[in-house]
Order: sequence, then structure tokens, then C-alpha cells
Amino acid sequence: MLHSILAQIPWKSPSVDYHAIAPEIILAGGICLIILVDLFTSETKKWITASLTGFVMLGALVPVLTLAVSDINVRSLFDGRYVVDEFALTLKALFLIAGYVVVLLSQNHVEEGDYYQGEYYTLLLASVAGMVMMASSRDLVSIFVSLEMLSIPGYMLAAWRKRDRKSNEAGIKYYLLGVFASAIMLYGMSLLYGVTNSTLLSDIGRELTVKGQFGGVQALAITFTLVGFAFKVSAVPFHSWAPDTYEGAPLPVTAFLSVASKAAGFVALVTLIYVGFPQAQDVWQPFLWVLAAITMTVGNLLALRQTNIVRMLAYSSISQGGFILMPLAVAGTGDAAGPALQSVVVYLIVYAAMNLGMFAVVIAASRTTRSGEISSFGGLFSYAPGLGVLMTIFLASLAGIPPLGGWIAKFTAFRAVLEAGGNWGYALAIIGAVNSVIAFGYYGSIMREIWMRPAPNGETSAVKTPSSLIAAMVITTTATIVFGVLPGAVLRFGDLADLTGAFGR
Amino acid sequence: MLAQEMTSEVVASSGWFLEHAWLIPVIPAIAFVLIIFFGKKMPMKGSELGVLSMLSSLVFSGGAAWQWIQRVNSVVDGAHEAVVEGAHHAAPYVQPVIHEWTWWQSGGFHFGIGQHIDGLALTLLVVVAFISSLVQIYSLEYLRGDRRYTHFFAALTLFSAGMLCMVLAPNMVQLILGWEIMGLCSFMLIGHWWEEEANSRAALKAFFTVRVGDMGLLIGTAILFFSANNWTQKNLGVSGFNISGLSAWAMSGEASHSALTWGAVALFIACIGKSGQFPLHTWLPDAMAGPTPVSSLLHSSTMVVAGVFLVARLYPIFWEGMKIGDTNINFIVLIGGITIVIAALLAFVQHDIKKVLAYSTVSQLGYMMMGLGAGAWLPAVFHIFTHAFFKACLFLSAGSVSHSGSHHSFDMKKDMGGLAKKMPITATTWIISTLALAGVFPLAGFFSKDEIIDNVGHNGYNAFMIVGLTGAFLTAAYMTRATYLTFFGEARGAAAGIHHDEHDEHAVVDTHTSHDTHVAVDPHDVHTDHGPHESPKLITVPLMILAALALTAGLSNATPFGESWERFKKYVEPGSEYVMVGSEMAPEHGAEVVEISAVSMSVTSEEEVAEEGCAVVAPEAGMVCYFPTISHAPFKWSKAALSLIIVAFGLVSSWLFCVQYYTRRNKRLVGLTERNKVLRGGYTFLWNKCYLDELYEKVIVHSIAHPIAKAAYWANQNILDGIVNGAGKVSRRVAGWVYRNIDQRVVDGAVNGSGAAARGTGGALRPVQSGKVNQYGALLFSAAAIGALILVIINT
Amino acid sequence: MDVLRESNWVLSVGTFLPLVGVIVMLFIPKADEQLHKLVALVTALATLGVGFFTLTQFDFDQAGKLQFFAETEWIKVISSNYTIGLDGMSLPLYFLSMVVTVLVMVYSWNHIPSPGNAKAFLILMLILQTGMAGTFVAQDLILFFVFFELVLLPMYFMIGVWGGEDRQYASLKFFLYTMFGSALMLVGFIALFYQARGVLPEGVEPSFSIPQLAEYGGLIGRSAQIWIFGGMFIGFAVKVPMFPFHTWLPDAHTQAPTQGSVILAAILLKLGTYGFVRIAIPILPEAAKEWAPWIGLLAVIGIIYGALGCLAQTDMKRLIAFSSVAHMGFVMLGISTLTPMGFNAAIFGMVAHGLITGMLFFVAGSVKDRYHTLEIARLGGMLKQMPRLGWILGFCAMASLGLPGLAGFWGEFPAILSAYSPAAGLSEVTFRVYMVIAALGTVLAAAYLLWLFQRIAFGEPKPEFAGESHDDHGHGEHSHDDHGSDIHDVNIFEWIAWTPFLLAIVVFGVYPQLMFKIIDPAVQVALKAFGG
Amino acid sequence: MLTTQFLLLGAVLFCIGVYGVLARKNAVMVLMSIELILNSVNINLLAFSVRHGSVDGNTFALYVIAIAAAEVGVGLAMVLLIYRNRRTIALDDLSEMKG
Repeated sequence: MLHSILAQIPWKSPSVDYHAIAPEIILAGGICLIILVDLFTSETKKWITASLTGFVMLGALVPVLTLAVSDINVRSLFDGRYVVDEFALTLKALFLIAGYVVVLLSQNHVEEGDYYQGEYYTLLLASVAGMVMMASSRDLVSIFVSLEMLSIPGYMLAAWRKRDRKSNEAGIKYYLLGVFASAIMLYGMSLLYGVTNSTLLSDIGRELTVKGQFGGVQALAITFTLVGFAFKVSAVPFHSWAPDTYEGAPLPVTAFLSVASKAAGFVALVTLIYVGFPQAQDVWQPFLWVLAAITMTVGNLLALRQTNIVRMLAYSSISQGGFILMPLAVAGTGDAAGPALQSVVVYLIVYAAMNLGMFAVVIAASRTTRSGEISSFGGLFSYAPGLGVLMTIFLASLAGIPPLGGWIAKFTAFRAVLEAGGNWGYALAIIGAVNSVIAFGYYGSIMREIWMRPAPNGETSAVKTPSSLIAAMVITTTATIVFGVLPGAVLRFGDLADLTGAFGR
Repeated sequence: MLAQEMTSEVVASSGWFLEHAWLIPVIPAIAFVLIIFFGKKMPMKGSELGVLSMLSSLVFSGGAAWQWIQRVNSVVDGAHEAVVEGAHHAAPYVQPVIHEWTWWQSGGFHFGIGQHIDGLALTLLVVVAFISSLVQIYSLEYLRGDRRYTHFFAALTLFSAGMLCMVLAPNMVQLILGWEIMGLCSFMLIGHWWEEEANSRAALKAFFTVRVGDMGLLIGTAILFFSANNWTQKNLGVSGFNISGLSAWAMSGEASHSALTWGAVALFIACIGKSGQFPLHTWLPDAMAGPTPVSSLLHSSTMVVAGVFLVARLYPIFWEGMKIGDTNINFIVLIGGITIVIAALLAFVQHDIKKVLAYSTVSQLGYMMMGLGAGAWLPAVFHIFTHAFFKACLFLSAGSVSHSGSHHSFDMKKDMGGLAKKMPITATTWIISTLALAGVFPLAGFFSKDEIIDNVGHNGYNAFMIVGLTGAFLTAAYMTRATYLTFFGEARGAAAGIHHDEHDEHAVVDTHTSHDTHVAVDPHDVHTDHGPHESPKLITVPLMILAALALTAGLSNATPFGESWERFKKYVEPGSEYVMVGSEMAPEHGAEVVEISAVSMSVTSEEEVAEEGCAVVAPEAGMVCYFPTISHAPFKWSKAALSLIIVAFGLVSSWLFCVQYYTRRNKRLVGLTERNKVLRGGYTFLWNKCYLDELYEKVIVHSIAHPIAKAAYWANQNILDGIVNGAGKVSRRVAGWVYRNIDQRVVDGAVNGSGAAARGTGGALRPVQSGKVNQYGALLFSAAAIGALILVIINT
Repeated sequence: MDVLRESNWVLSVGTFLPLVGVIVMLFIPKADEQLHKLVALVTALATLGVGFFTLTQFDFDQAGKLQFFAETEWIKVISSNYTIGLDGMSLPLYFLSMVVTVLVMVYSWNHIPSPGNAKAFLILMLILQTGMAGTFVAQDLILFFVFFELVLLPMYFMIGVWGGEDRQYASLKFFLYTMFGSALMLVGFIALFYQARGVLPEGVEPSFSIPQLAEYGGLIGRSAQIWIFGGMFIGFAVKVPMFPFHTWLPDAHTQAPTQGSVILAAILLKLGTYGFVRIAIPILPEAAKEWAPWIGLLAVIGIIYGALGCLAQTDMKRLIAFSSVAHMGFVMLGISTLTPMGFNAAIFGMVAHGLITGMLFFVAGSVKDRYHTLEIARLGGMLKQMPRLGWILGFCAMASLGLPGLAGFWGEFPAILSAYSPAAGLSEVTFRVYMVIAALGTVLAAAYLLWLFQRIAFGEPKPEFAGESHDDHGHGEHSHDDHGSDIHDVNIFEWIAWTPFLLAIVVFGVYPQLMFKIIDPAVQVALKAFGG
Repeated sequence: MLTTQFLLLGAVLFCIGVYGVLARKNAVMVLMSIELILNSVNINLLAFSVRHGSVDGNTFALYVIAIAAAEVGVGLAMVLLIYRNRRTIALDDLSEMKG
């Protein structure tokens, strides 16, 4: 009887490759574990949750590595809706390491701020889990789900300092705009589904007819869909939340948002463009071209005027986002697709390293300066030479000065654009070049404070940096310098990260 | 054209001194380095090094000269045997002793440094080495106790090195090297007492003015190099810098004429600057701010003739470029002529004895230039030779006067007069040289200057012959005036032992000992008490030597006494015949074989020889020649007599005038005239004197001295000098304007402006970031909507 | 031993040895200044030793070829390799950079500018050395770019931290200017790579290698060449600096500490001109011909303009800085003729200017130490108080105004000469006009330098300093005064640091063939494309 | 076929929602407007899935509803927080950080 019923229902459970989704599973388990631990530990022992989170992140890294070395390099689950290929693995690794560094940054900050540690780390893990999923989502639904999964904890983290008005403001702004953006994106997605009768990206890519001959609906759908992620990567003019949120949120969270969730946005953007709309470059190329140009320019110009270092970093990360968008803007022309994808991945990796490092130094320094004002960093080199030099290194790297990581990232971006060639390509390259100069205007002004100005209020007591922060700095600094001196190291990841798997079933 | 031609092999002898003439500048160069580093620690503060090095270079050049004479003899005799008896032919070409070593290379070409020894070079070598030695000996005493004694000798030595290096340069670059080194030393020596603003300014002015001319040198060299290089590389295998190469190129009909002309003009501008020709002469009188030995060495006898030397050295270039061959007025002769007269007039109104000499130098240089410009090559070079001796002697005498006679003053009107009795030796030497300068037979000046005038006329530049004669008259006149004021008449000022206040500043102007505290013995304190006296031996001996030469030097090329006396013509003037290229650039080791191709033709008079030879007929393939055929005026006593009379008139009239004007012009004379106005009879003798007085007053003073010369002097000081100084001021003012307005405002402003603009835009954008959620949302959605709209439109 | 291929480790060692010193110094406590100075000096000397070894091993008969050539994989994915080599054009500058560093170290022994901190100062200097040496040996565009940029930050801090009153503005200006140039330059490089990839014959692996690009670059389309050249032009011209881009130079020079100015003048400015002769012109001959007249124009403008700027200055150091603009104008004029003679002149000029102007900045620094001012109006009579220093100043002024027999002449004279007949295809008239203007520039050079010398060295000391001279001329260098005034003649460290400069100026001036022999073959190779 | 009408309804709802987001100053009202947009999305999805006769649309809609619920939960919590700290939920007061 039962047998017959089962026979009638055309349902057979999909074969799940558990090795492929092991990282997600570990993260999920970690979330539950930490909630439990948090329940059963006294206030004094809360630090356990922090270290546990770290271990979970690293633990999730293990299967990523095993997957990377295993000889099957494309694992496609749920008939192509969830693909684990080298691109996905590279970015999963990036997200996990970034998350780990963020944990390191958070540790003392959260402890001393007597926030709710258990919940904090739970949400952090949840958000990272969302990103990890995002890396292999190849379906509108899964993309949407993972997007929300990484965003919603972000909203809460941004507002984490409950009693701080600024923090609330940051949270609510982030939240409202984020939801609004994803709503617009959903509308676009619904239209996409409508015109292609599928939510699977590769199908959509096939359905959207060959370039040129499709109607306005497709254009509208594509644009709206992209808007959601343009918001995530805080591309001008969808950036307006970023400065306020970054300023208001706790510093580690800001670091997390400016690196990890931005990276996740780019991952989604890349998968959509490459897998979803390969034919429709007439729509998204101009769109992204304009976004890239104004993003880097406006970001730089506004950054010139900031006096608060976090806010300046916010704008700087906006303009960096413009640089990451730059290759995507020409990804459809000629044989630029490969280099463009490569440069995006490379840029994301390097950017993660240097920006996290920058925040690490800022956190460490602000432990003594107790202020976000740039002027409060005056004479840092004189009383904390170590921090001064590190900050200089990261600033230089952000400004793209060889032989630090930043330059190879910028280089690959320019390379991709020029590979595409054409007037649009060259024009964008010139704009980028000019912007990279303007950028030094504000990076240099921080350096000037550190090296050439006296310390305000004669504060010259040596800074005591907690070990976790030191660890974070060591990781990021090594990465920044190694990537710069031996770019081969990072470029190899960029090379691995092709999206071949996306199309394979 | 060649009737019959027979060639024979002639052995041109050479010798150690000739082959190693390049040592001559090297010795003083080394001495310079030694003085700089060890001078202060040496017993005589390094001066001995200088003197020794100069003496040894003198020996070397003497030896070289002697061996050159042998060489010429060997060739000429050989050539004479070679040709048919009694046949005249273009003077045989005696190959100079040339060595070149690679100095620098570019584009695969190698450019050399080395030596180019021929008669001209040797003449200058001997003169320079000789005068330098004497001047250095003289300076031992003259500058004793000076606070920069060592520096002084170092600079003198370096100067000699530079000059010698320039004189034996085989190519333009080495010539420029020596040329500029001289300029540097002239700067250092004029500014020797740089504590005085005036001196350092004079030094700057000298260097700067000459440097303006040097632009011409650079440009001319460039022009000639690039136009000649291919030809010389092809035919002679030497670079376009090479002097003999350039000469040959100029004489070969193939040179582009515009290149020649422009190159010649450019080079001559350099000569104008260096040799103080009109209108760039104004630096020379100022240069008298330097110590007297410097004036006598650099600014009269040697350095300033560098320009003349350059023209003489590259004569073919100028000959062809300026068309000296035909008798139209050309640039060189014109400048030379103007310089003669202007400078001579200016010499009349000077009070400073050195300034008189300076202007006279300028006008003598004018003679040389005029001679070269009119094709009188040999007399011009000969005038360099003779002029060096008597002009150096004059300056040194002047120095001696100020040293021991007038207490360091050079003012003839204030501090001199009647010194003949006090300083007999100095007076004698001065007078001898004055006569030589005036060109009195048989002193040195006569044989050279008169020859110039004579040949200028002979070559058809009659107008300039007159100029030359006028110059001779004026020279005689102003030199007499100077002589009279200095040595005759009644003693004035310091010469009379009176101490008036100017002494100290004069003392400052000349040797600095009165300020110097480090000197153990100050010889001048000794004699300031008991007035003028004869100078010590170290000063008088060089004077006497030079005076002796001023007497006799002319005999070395005494045209009046016939062919056999014209040694300069034989040994210095390059032959103007065609030479096979083949044996040309073979490196010479000792004696070598030279192809002599003698053109034999049956002609008798020299004029007709001029018809043949280089620059008249184009050379045939494989033959080059290095010097144009220039004709020489046959000496005629009639012409000589004329000029002698003019000179004598100048001397006498000027003398009488001076007597009347400077000495008798007090009560006695005035009273005399009153008396003869009162008594209207008799005393015609005195009347005549009165008439003479008035005559002189009118003719000379009012017509020459006052209006013309004063005007000329005024023009000189205010216009020319004003231009030279004004150039500096103007450029500085322009500079200031450009810097303030263009650089700081425009160029820099643009840069800073762009920065400000960036910040401004940033500020302008900030209001967008209003902090209001709704506005953020509006921005977000409108951007999305507009973007979508546009894309929809462009895609449908 | 065939140096063309073997012993190719030499250059790498010579380039990166300073970094070893840096690492050592990082572990020495800041307080121990003497030890820092010692380590830094030893490192610099060791590097110089390697330089000497290079010199001995260099095969002067094949100066035209790249020697010690090494090529190893660096950034495979963008087909850029670690390619280094040395030929006659780079050898003099490569060696000069090492010498200058050593001498600057010596000078720093008792001249660490305020605010002290020898450790940081010397470390920066060593990093600079690596960057400079690397730029001259790099034979791969990307590698070149990396080293080219590597010198920026240390110089930025050297000016900004140890500089004068207005240091922050000057340093930022310096940085932004150069950054702007090099950003466009990088774009040019990459564009060049892709353009070249299109024209490479079959089987040739596209790469950033300079020799390869120099071989095939000529095939690139004309307009593309012109655009790419434009990008590089801005990059290099800013560094030179050429006329409209020069305004960072006076500020940077004036504000920088003595050592900074010396390195800036002696080496950093040469990076730009070197870029022209090594990269821009050999690789893009067509474009070079298009651009040459304009480069020449800017060059002569720079000559006159720099001279006028000098005449307008009241500050000694600023005057010298402007004189650099003028002198680099001569160098660029030589380059713009595209003839071997011009290139030879240019490279000789680079070295000569490095020695002479570097020396002038040393003197300026010492004057500042003594008088605590560089106001020309306040100085005077230096020859009376410090005869040696005064005469050295005079010597450098003479060398700088191009006196034959001193090094400066050989950069100036052939450059002017070469302008008379530029490479085939360039308008002779234009360049002859340039020649005349340049010749005029030599006169102005004489004017401002002698004027400077007269006002500073001649005359009587100004009353405000007159009292302070306490040594009669003669034994100045022994008078280290621990009491009272600072006016003392050249001291022993200065002698050690300066003598090599002075000697070099004389030696190269008297026997230029020493350098021309090395440069000339390399230049002819570089100018193959012009039939030079 | 009714699809077009449904789509129109969705579009209208979308516009109303957007208007609400931009015009309303009250945080809760803005939340509501966003919910409107999400519902317009749902209507679209369902309409399309009916048209295509595939279940993908329905599943997507389910996901949207679920996540929207979560979002609203977070949102309201945040609004509450704000109200506690400032006694107001007017968005215009939330502009401490700007520029």
C-alpha cells in the first residue's frame, strides 16, 4: 500500500555529494554548537565562544582544501543549482579566512565592550555561511537565499552596540536600504523567471536570446537584478548606506562588511554576469561601465574631504569597489572575459588582505587614541613605530604602490580593461589611472599624520596590542607583501577560478 | 695649367721636441695641480713651481721651434732642387707635425686630442711661454706678501697651460677646451682681489661678455663639423673638427658656401668677444681691475690675441667664407678698422695709465684683425709676435711705476709726472716700447704694423690703409701724452711724495699688502716714507729683456732688407701648394717621406704667382691644399717714409702740445700772452708760440680730444657698456617676472588648482550624502529606474 | 668567462644586497645610532664592492650587448619575467647610484637631519638604493615599473619627515606628480604589450621583455605607437622633469634634506631620461619621430626657462634646483635629436649632472649647516671665512656651466652639436633653431652660476656672520668647533664624501672617452631603428 | 489569459510600495511598503508559474514569503531598539551621520 503510494509520487531524493557541501554543514553545526555553548557558559567564560568560532571557520576550511586537492574539480549538485568548482572553492576559502581574521579582530573589542558574545559570533558564523553558500549558488533561488542569509545577520551586527545611537542608526539605514534593494532585485528576478521559465542561471543564460534581439522586459529584469548586488558592493549611486553604516557599526563589523559582504556581492555579480547573462552584455556592460567610472571617482572625491578615518576608509572601499567593477564593465568584449574574471578574484583576495589589515591597525591604534579622527593618529610613528610602519604598508598597498599587493590587483584590472581594448576600454583605463592618483591624496594625508605630524596632546605612551590583533596583522601583512612581491602566488588562484563548472551538469 | 710637373721625394726632418710638443702644455698643467695641493707648504709658496714649469715649457718650445726650422729648410731646399732652375713656384707646403689620440667617440667616430705643430703654432708657443716666464718672475716681487700669493701663481700657470693647449690644438674641440680655460683664469685673475665688489663685477663682466661670443664658437664649430665631416672623413680620414681637415675642405671647391659663410661669421663673433673687438671690447678696460702682471700677460700680450689666432689658424675658412680674396669690404676688416680708430680715440681721455694701455691694446688688436681681414696674414701674425713684447713691457713698466713710483696709484694726472729722473730704467724701457708701439724705424712695431698697413693697401683695401695710417698717428699721439704725463713735466701727488687720501683706496685697488696682516715684512711700508724710487731687480730685469726685444724683434722679419731677412715668411707662413692626399694622414715617426709636387712655370714677378696656386684654380683629384695663396706687398721706402712721417708728426705734435698744455699752462704762459697783448710789437717768437698754443688748443684739444673722443667715450660708457650691463639687468628682471607670474601662478597654479578642484568637487558632492534614509532610497531607486529606462530604450 | 650569460647572479646581488642590511637594521634597537650608521655604511660599501666586481667582469668590447643577462619566471600568468641585464647605457648609472649611496652614507655620519632617528633614515636610503639599482638593470617593463615606483615612498618620507618648513606640501606634490605620470605610464606599458602581441611573428612568446619589444615594437601601427608613447612620455617627462611638469622639482629639492636632494638630483631624475633612451624611443621609433620635435621644443624651453628661474631666485638651494631643470633640458635636447651623438651626450650629461648638481647640493647643505640660512642676500665673503668650501663651490659652478675640461661640458657641447643635424626625417631648421637657443642657454647658465658665486663667495662677510670666523684660511678642516660658532671649513667627513665627486668631475672632463667608450656601442644598438 | 492582469497588479503594487518607501517618514510604514513590493514579486512569480505551468515559481514565492517574515522580524526589532533609545521612529531624525 505504502509502496504503491510511494510509487505514484514521482519523487526520488536527489543524490547529495556530502563532501561537496561539507563546509556548509560544518558551519551550520558550528552555529548550533556555539548557541549551546553560549547557553551553558558563565559570563567570565564567554571567550570560549570566540575561540570556538575561530576553530569552526578553520574547520570548515579543511573540507575546502580536501575538495581542492580531490581530482574531481567540478561537483554539481541539485542538477546544477549548487556547483562546487575551483572558483567557488577559492572564494569559500577567502570568506572563511576573512571570517577568521574578523574573529581575531573582534575578540578583545567585543570582550571589552561587554556585548552579547555568543550571539555575536553566531551571527558572524551565519553570515559567513551565507557567503560560502553564495560562492556556489547557480540558481536565482539559492542566490536569493544565500544573499539574505549573509545580509540579515549583517543588519543585526551593524546595530550591535544597542545603546549607541549611532550604531542603531547604522543598523536601520543598512537594513531599510538593504531590504529595499533586495526587493527591487526580487522584482527583477521574478521578471527573469517570467521571460525564461527557469530559475537556473545556465538555463536563463541559454534562454535569453542571442545578443541584440531581446525586448525591454529582459533589459528591465537584468538591470533590477543587478541593482541588488550593486547595492551590496556599494557601487555609486547605490552606496549611500555604506559610509553611515561603516561609521556607526563596531569596527570589526565594519571590517567584515567592507570586505566579506562586499566580496559576496561581487561573487553573485560575477556568477550572474558570466553564467546568467553571457549574451546580454549590451545591457550590463554600459551599466557596469558607468557604475565603475562614477564609483571610483565619487568615492575618491568624497574621501578627500573626510576627517574621520573610518568614514574615509568607507569611501576608499567604495572607490576600490569601482576598481573591481572596472574589468567587469568590459568582460563581454573580445577575449577579455578570462582576464576580467581573474582580475576580479585577484582583486578581491588582495583587497581582503590589505583592508582587513588596515582595520586591524586602526583598531589597535584607536585603543589608545580613543578617537576615529585622522588627526588623532598624529605622530603615531614616533611612539608606536610598528603600527606606524604597518599602517603605512597597508595604505601604500591600497594606493597601489609596488611592491605591495595592491599594485598587482590594480595591474590585473588595468590589464583586463586594456585587453578588451577599444575606446571604452582605454577611456576606463585612463579614468582608473587618474583615480589611482587622486586616491593617494587621502592615503597620503594619513601617512602624513603618522610620520610628519606631532602627536596631539603629547600622547606618546607605547601602545599595547593584544595577541589576537597581532596575529591578524601578521596574517594580513604577510599576505599583502607576498602577493606584491610574488604575484604568481595570488594570480594562480585567479587562474583556477574559471567558471567552467557553472555550465557543466 | 701644369706646364710640366716633376715630383721628387724629399725627407722632411723631424725631431724629439717636435714630436713631443704636446708636453708643452702638460708641464704647466701638472705644475698647476702641484701648486694647488702643495703650494702653501712650499718655501716660496708654490711660485717656484710656476716659474720652473714656464721656463721648461719655454725650453721645449724653443727646441721645437729650432727643429721646425730644420724641417722647413730640408723641405724647401729639396723642393728647390726638385724644380727647374730659376723657376718660381708656390711656396712649398711643409707638413705640420700632427699627432692625435682618441679623446672621445660618438656614433663610431673617434675624436682626438693631440698636437698640430706648424710655424704659427710655434710662434705663439714661444711668445706665450716666454712672456709667461717673465711675468711670473716679475710677479715674484710685485705680489710679494699678497694674501692669495699661491692662488695667483696657480691661476697664472693654469692660464699658460690653457693657452698653450689651445695654440697646439689639432681640432676645434681641444681649441675650445683651451679657449674656455683661459676664460676661467681670466675670471679668477681679474677677480683676484674679490673683496672689492668692483673687481668681482669686472671679473664677471669679462667672463660673461666673452661667453656671449663663445656661443658663436660653439655654433660655428657645429656648423663646420657637420658640413665638413663627410668630406674630411672621405678624403683625409679625419673628423670634421680637425683643423687641417677643415682648411683643406674650405680650399677644395666642394665646400658649401653658405656653410662656410655662416661658420666663419659665427666663429668671428667668438673672436670679437675674446679679442675685445668693437663692440664687445668694453670688458677689456674693466679687466684692468686685475693685478698688473695679469693685465700684461692675459689682457695685452697673449690671451686677447686668441681671437686673432683663431682667425689665423682657420684662415682658409675665413678666406673663403668672407671672400677676403676679392677686395670688397668684409666683416673682419670692417670690425678691425672701426676698432682701431674708436679705441685709439678713447685712449686720449683716460687718466688711468693702465686704461690707456688697455685701449691701445684694443686698437692694436684691431690692426691685426684688419690685417687678417685684408689678406695680410703674415704681417698680422708678425704683429702678434712683436706686439706681445712691447705691450707686455709697457704694462710691466706701468706696474713698476705704480709699485715703486706712485704708491699703487695708476692715475697719471694725480700721482705721476717727472718720474723719469726717479726711475730711469723703467722710464727707458717704457719709452723704447712706446716708440716700438708707435712704429718708429727700426723698432719692432715698424716692421709689423707698417707691413700691415702696406699690405692692406696692396690688397686693394685702400680705405683701410688710410684708417691704418690715422690709427698710427693717433697711437703715436696718445702714447706720447701718456709718456709725458707719467715721466715728464713736474711731479704730482704720490710721485712728489705727497700723501693724499686716495692712497688707501688706490692701495686697495692694487696689491693688497696694506690690508694683509699675515705678512711678516711689508715692503711698501718701507718706501712710502721716502717717495718714488727705482724698482728692485726682479722687476727691472724682465723690463730690460722685454725692452731689448722691443728694439730687435722686428728684425726677425725685416722686409726692407730683402728676401733673406723674411724669416717669418719662410718659416711661419704655410705653403700654398697642392699636396697629394696619400701621404697625408700617415702617422709620422721621426722623419718621413712627403710627396712634393712642384708646379713649375716660367714666371718672374710675384704678382703673377698669385695667379696660380690654391684658391685660384680648383684642385684636381687627390690633391688638397691647406692655405690660400696670398700675395705680399713688395717693400717700398716711399710708402714706409710716408707712414714714418705721419708717426713722427704724431709724436712731435703731441709732445709739443703736452708741454704747452700740461706744463706751461700756468701763470708763466698766461702772463706771457697778456704781455704780448699789451705790447703789440716784436716777440714774434713768443707770438708764434702763442699762435702755436692756440693752434694746439683748437686743433687738438677742441677738435679731437673734446668733441670726438669725449663723445666716443660717452657713447662707449653709456650706450655699449649700457647694453652689456643692461642685458644682465633686463634678463634678471625678465627672469623675475617669468618666475613670479608664469611659474608660480600659471604652471604651478594649474597643478595646485587641479588639486583644489578635486577637493572642491568632493565638497560639492557631500550634501548628496544627507543622512536621510528616504533620500538614499530615492537616489537608489531613481538610479535603478533611470538606468533601466535607458537600457530598455537602447535595447529595443 | 662569457659574461653575456654567465655569472648572472651579480646584478641580483648588487640590487638586493641593501635589503639584507635593512633586515639586519630592523632588529637593532633604535637608540643605537652608531651601530645603525655602521651597518648601513657597511652594507652600502658591500654593495659598492659588488658594483666594482661587476665593473671588473664587464666585457667592455661588447658594451653594446646586455651582459650578466638573467631571465627567470616571475609572474607567469601575465607573461612578465624577472629579466635583468646590463649594457653600456645602464652601467654608468647603475654604478653611479651605488657610489652616490655610499658617499651619502658617509656624509650622514654626522649630518643626520632633524628630527634624528638615524634608523629610519638610513633604512629608507638603503631601500632607495635597491629601487634605483633595480630600475637600471630591469629588462622587463613590469619589473622596471616596480622598481621605478619603489623609489617613491622612501623619497616621499625622506622629504616629508626630514625636510624643511614646507616639507609636507613638497613631499605630497612630489608624490602625486610622479604617481600621476607612472599611472599613465603603466597604462602605456600594458597597451604596448597587447599591441605588440598583435604583430609578433609566429612562435614568439609575447612578453614584457624590453629587448624583445625593442625588436618588434617598430611593427606596431603608427597611431597606436603615438598614443602609447604619449602615455610613457608623461610618465618619464614628469620624472625628468620637463618644462610643464617641473614644478614639483624646486619644492622637493628645496625642502628635502641634503642627502635627499643629492640622491634626487644624482639618480632619481635620471630614471626619467633613462626611461626615454631605454624604453620609449627604441621600442616606438615611429612615434619617437613624431614626438621628437615637441620633446626638443620642451627641452629648449626648459633650458631658457630654468635659467630664468635661477636668475629670479633668492634661495641658494632653490636656484640649484632650477638649474637642474635647465641641465636636464640639455639632456632631453640630446635625446630628442635621436642621433647617436645626441644620445651619448644625453647619457654623459646624466652622469655629469648627477655628479655636479649632487655636489652643489652637498655644498648647499654644508652652507646651511654653517650659516643656518640659504638666503643669498645674507651670505657673502664665504671665501674669506671658508676658503676651501668657497673654492669647491666655485669649482662646481664652473663645472656646472659647462667648462671644457670638466664633466659638464661633455653633456652640453655634443648635445648642442647634435641638434645641428638631427636624425633623418626630423626638420633640420627646427632643430637648428633649438641649437641656437640652447647655446644661448649656456650663456645664461654662466650668468646665474657666476652671479651666485659672486654673491656668496666674493666680497666681505656680512656683519651678522663676520664675527664668527675663527680660523684663518689654511687649516680649516681641523677646526671642529665645540664652542660657539658653526662657521668652520670643510670637515673630514665632507672631505671623504666629496673627494670622489670632485675627482670624477675632473677625470671624466679630461678624458671623457672613459665613458663614451662604454656608452657609444650601446647607444648605436638602441638606435638601430633610426639607422643610427 | 489572465496573466497580464496579474502582472499589472504586481506592477501597481510595486509602484505603490516604492512610493511608500520614498514618501513615508515613519519606519514602520516604510517596512510595510517594502512588504508590498515583496508581495508584488510574489504575485509576479505565481502568475508566471501558472503561465509556464512549472512549480519553480511557487517554490520561489514560498522562499520569498519565509524570508520576508524573517526580515520583518529583524526590522521590527530594530525599530523597537531605536524607539527605546530615542523615543521616536521618524526616519528624518536618524541623520546624525552624513557627508
